[in-house]
Amino acid sequence: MKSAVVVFPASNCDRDAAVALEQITGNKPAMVWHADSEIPKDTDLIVLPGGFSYGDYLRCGAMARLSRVMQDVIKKAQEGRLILGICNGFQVLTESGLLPGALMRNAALKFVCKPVGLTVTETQNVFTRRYDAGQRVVFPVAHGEGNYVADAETLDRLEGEGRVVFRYAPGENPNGSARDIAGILNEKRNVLGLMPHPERVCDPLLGGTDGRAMFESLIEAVG
Amino acid sequence: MECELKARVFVTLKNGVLDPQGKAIGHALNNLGFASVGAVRQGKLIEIELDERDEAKARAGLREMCEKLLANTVIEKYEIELKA
Amino acid sequence: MECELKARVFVTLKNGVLDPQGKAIGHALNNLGFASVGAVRQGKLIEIELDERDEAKARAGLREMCEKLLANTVIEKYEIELKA
Amino acid sequence: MRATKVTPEVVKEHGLNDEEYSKIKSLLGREPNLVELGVFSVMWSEHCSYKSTRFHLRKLPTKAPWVLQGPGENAGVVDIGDGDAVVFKMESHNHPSFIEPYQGAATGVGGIMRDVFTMGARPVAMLDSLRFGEPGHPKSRHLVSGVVSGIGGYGNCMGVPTVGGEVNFHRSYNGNILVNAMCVGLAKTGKIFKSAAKGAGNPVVYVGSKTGRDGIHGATMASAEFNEDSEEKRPTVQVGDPFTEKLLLEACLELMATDAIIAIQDMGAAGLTSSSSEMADKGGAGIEIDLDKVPQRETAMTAYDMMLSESQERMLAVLKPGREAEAERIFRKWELDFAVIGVTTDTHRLIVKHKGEVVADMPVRSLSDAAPVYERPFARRAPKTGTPSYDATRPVTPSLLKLLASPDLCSKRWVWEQYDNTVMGDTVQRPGGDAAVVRVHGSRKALAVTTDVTPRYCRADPYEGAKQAVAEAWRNITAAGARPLAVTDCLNYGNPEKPEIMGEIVAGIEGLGEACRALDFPIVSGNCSLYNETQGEGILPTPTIGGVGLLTDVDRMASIAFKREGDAIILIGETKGHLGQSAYLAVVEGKEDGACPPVDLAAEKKNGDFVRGLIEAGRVDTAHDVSDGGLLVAVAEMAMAGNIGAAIAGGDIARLFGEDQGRYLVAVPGGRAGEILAAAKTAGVAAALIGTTGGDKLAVKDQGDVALAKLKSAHEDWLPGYMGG
Ligand SMILES: Nc1ncnc2c1ncn2[C@@H]1O[C@H](COP(=O)(O)OP(=O)(O)O)[C@@H](O)[C@H]1O
Ligand SMILES: [Mg+2]
Repeated sequence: MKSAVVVFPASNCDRDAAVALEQITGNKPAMVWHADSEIPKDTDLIVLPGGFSYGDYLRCGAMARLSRVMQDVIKKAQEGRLILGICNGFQVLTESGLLPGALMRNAALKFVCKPVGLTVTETQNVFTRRYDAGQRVVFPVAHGEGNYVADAETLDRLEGEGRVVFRYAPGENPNGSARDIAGILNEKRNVLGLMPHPERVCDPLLGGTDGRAMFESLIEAVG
Repeated sequence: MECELKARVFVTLKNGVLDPQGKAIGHALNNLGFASVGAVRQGKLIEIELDERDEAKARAGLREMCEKLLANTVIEKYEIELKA
Repeated sequence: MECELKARVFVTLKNGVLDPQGKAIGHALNNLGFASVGAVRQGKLIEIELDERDEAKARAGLREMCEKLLANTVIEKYEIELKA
Repeated sequence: MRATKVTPEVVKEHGLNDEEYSKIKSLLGREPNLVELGVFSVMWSEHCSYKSTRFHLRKLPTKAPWVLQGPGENAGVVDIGDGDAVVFKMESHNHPSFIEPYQGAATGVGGIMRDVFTMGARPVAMLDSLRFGEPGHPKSRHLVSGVVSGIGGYGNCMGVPTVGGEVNFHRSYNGNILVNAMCVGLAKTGKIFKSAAKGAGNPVVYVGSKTGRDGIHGATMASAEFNEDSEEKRPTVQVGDPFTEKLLLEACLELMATDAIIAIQDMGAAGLTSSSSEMADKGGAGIEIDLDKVPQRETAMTAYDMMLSESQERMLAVLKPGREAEAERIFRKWELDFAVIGVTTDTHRLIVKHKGEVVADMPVRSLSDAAPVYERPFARRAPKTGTPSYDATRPVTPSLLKLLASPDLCSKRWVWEQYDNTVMGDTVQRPGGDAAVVRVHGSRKALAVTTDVTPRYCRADPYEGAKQAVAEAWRNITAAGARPLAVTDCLNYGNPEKPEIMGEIVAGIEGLGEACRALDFPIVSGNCSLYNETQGEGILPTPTIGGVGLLTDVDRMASIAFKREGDAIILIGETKGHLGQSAYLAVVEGKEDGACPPVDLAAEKKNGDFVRGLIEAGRVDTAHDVSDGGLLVAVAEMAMAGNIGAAIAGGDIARLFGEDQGRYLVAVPGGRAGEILAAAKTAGVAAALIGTTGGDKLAVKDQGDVALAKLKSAHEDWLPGYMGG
């Protein structure tokens, strides 16, 4: 699998994502600068990493959406390439319109960093096929604005179409997200955005390996 | 100096979108003893200097800025105020 | 319903205080092709419903709220707008 | 303030006394103009010149074979093998944080990070040592909330994990909180950057943010005692922008990968003034600056404004001639300002031009070596002695719960969950244990980091208390299995012009020196923050110690959590039952009195080396030092962390809650207890089997049980409850 990690100004989980990708896929991902015009042609997976792109100014992800490389990311998403947005990357995806809804300030109005229990609610997709449906996993969250919001109709549709992939386990919702939503797919199921950090749980020394199966799913899907 | 326009853009959450920040402020004000404070909503104020004389044009431009960047219309609405 | 007042409080950075956010927004607007956009400053808008009929009293209360909570007067200034 | 004429009042407003002003005149051979006066005032301030402490600081041990850079640069540097170096420093941002907690704390983090990356290191860990007034004080909650979100706001955006720190409350900080931030970075030993601007004719470049009128006279503010109306005056505080700092970090590291830099230094307190004069001074050079070239954020800025501005996220560098374009390309790529603003000279003078005129011209030495050094009179206070009376019949378990729920000992989860503590993918031990452990990226090595001090002890006995702070840091690192390498400090005290405070400072520095020497734990960087008083009331003496240690193999690491049922719990070190100045007396009896526990440095070293040896040999994976709250609190912490209970031997209050130093608890599979006890005997270390792990409660023989769940809620609930969720 060939992957690329987009580096926005003040992305700060770009290295974390690259380390996890290399560890699991055996290939170093291409690090693509936000001002570049293109993602390398043969890229299978594009990761939009966590961080504070453009200082989170105005709204998280609002400025990053306008960066040059995003034009190509949007194009590649439409072509069916796989896009994974983690944390700030998820925010960029909603701001770009690649995923519905929006991520608002955490209900408790504080940044929150801790391991959180999640339920993998959906495994019929390239990102989570190596998990069992209903499986409980623990990924850390680290964000100030992860409160997923969408109108009821959109939420119903996401649920009805099996596009809610991760939910915070009962009682563990760290940010007030609607219907405990932690991660969602787009309609074509090639774009996943999630607030928790799978790339931070790929090494047993760092408190778990629950994130590995996501990358293994992708390898299995792409070959 | 040029004849310029100054715009104030107010970006607020749509009705129906929960505003925990506003609620927290209201709560804090009540706790501080401001009993008459009812609902509180928090939004953004963006002040923009425009090198443009034509009000109608300016307004159209600002609307476009809001749609394209300043507001996330999934959750926010906006209001534009212009003065010379 | 009671006769109520609605207040809008604008909290902005004092002149001279670094406003990287405003600058970034201005920059982004220019890049989007809005060439006439000059300086941009970002501030907060706080909308408050007041269960109070007396405008002067309301205004005094709001000033106090600004000083005590709504504005960080070390770096911010505020402006109050009232309407019935 | 900005009167053009230098009158006696203007001199006084600049915090310079008559004697100092005469000295300035004789150094210049004339009266200074206003710009020069401003420059002198910040450079000669306590904050920049260390005029009260310099004489005493010289006595600290700063050398060891592994120390590559001791005090005197932006941060200390220690060799950790394989061509890697750890670069670290701690700094205070007390006064600004009291005035504007969010920005004060945030810019404190930004400033200390710049100190570290200006040396060529990538920051890999942050720690924050915080002290607030008593919880009931009307300002405390607001300050806690602002400071914590400021630290998180900056550190999180930088993508550097905040992995450790302390939070204490005491009435002596009611009007003067302490915010000490420590940054730890990693560099290559061959790529350490320093600030000596050697050579003439080299371009001086300015990079980062534009200059505004931020925090003008911040440095003098940090050195002046607070009085009633300083809250009213509300001086301009600096406002930070972590986004720009993140870009600055990446841009600097990119430029540092080339060989274009001769010297580089961040613009911290006293901004352009201190960076330019210090670089020239260290390089034995002169420097000429043209202020018209300085990137400016505001209009009509005067030379005075620009020289004294403390705008954040700026750096000054001296490049090799001809490398300007290459450097500019890098900074432009990161969308940062870049300007060649001057040149180094061989005149040994700092010359500042503005609008075609020379607005300052002074010998560089007059700002550094020639700055005043005071051997201020000091009075040593007799240390407190004895043990206050207490109710020896009080039941033990309710006191344990009370201690765990006390503001100083309760869990600080509410704080560190607001910090991204796992970003960068190397945090091997998160906050909540003893030292935090951060892996050296891409290797098996790891750094153990901690900050410590018990100000209560320091007030009872400034000398023993300072010794204890060093010993506790050393112990926390040791408990993780790491070898303690070196120390950074932040010496927070009151007004040094008062002999009794100066006495605390002198004794404190002696205590630090003594402990660091005995433990082979040299001081490589640090910071003094004096005049921490409000209306004449000094804070508790607070010499915060930041310690860094090295684990050569992360797999041989210990943590505090009980890991198995049926483990034997062994207490290492001697227990006499020292209750003076203990958390027990303070919390349960409401008495902060008596002698603080003495530190026997030889025993400290022997016990620590023994415990570390066990961990390094893979024989122990569970260890915790015994500190605040004594034995019972330490056992409870291990039980809560591992979610496994324990049954332990009983004893009297002094035994269970005494704070004798040099002690550790280790837990090993039951069958191995004999072997550990025998090894201790051979090593001449006191050791005793005191209990066994297991179950879901903590049972103290003959004193009753407490359910783990109850311990946890006592420990976890206080701070969120206090902060309102
Ligand atoms: N302000 C803080 N920021 C991050 N971590 C903190 C903070 N305060 C306390 N902690 C963490 O909580 C744990 C307990 O702190 P403390 O009681 O001071 O430890 P010790 O007694 O071992 O020195 C440590 O892991 C410490 O790093
Ligand atoms: Mg400890």
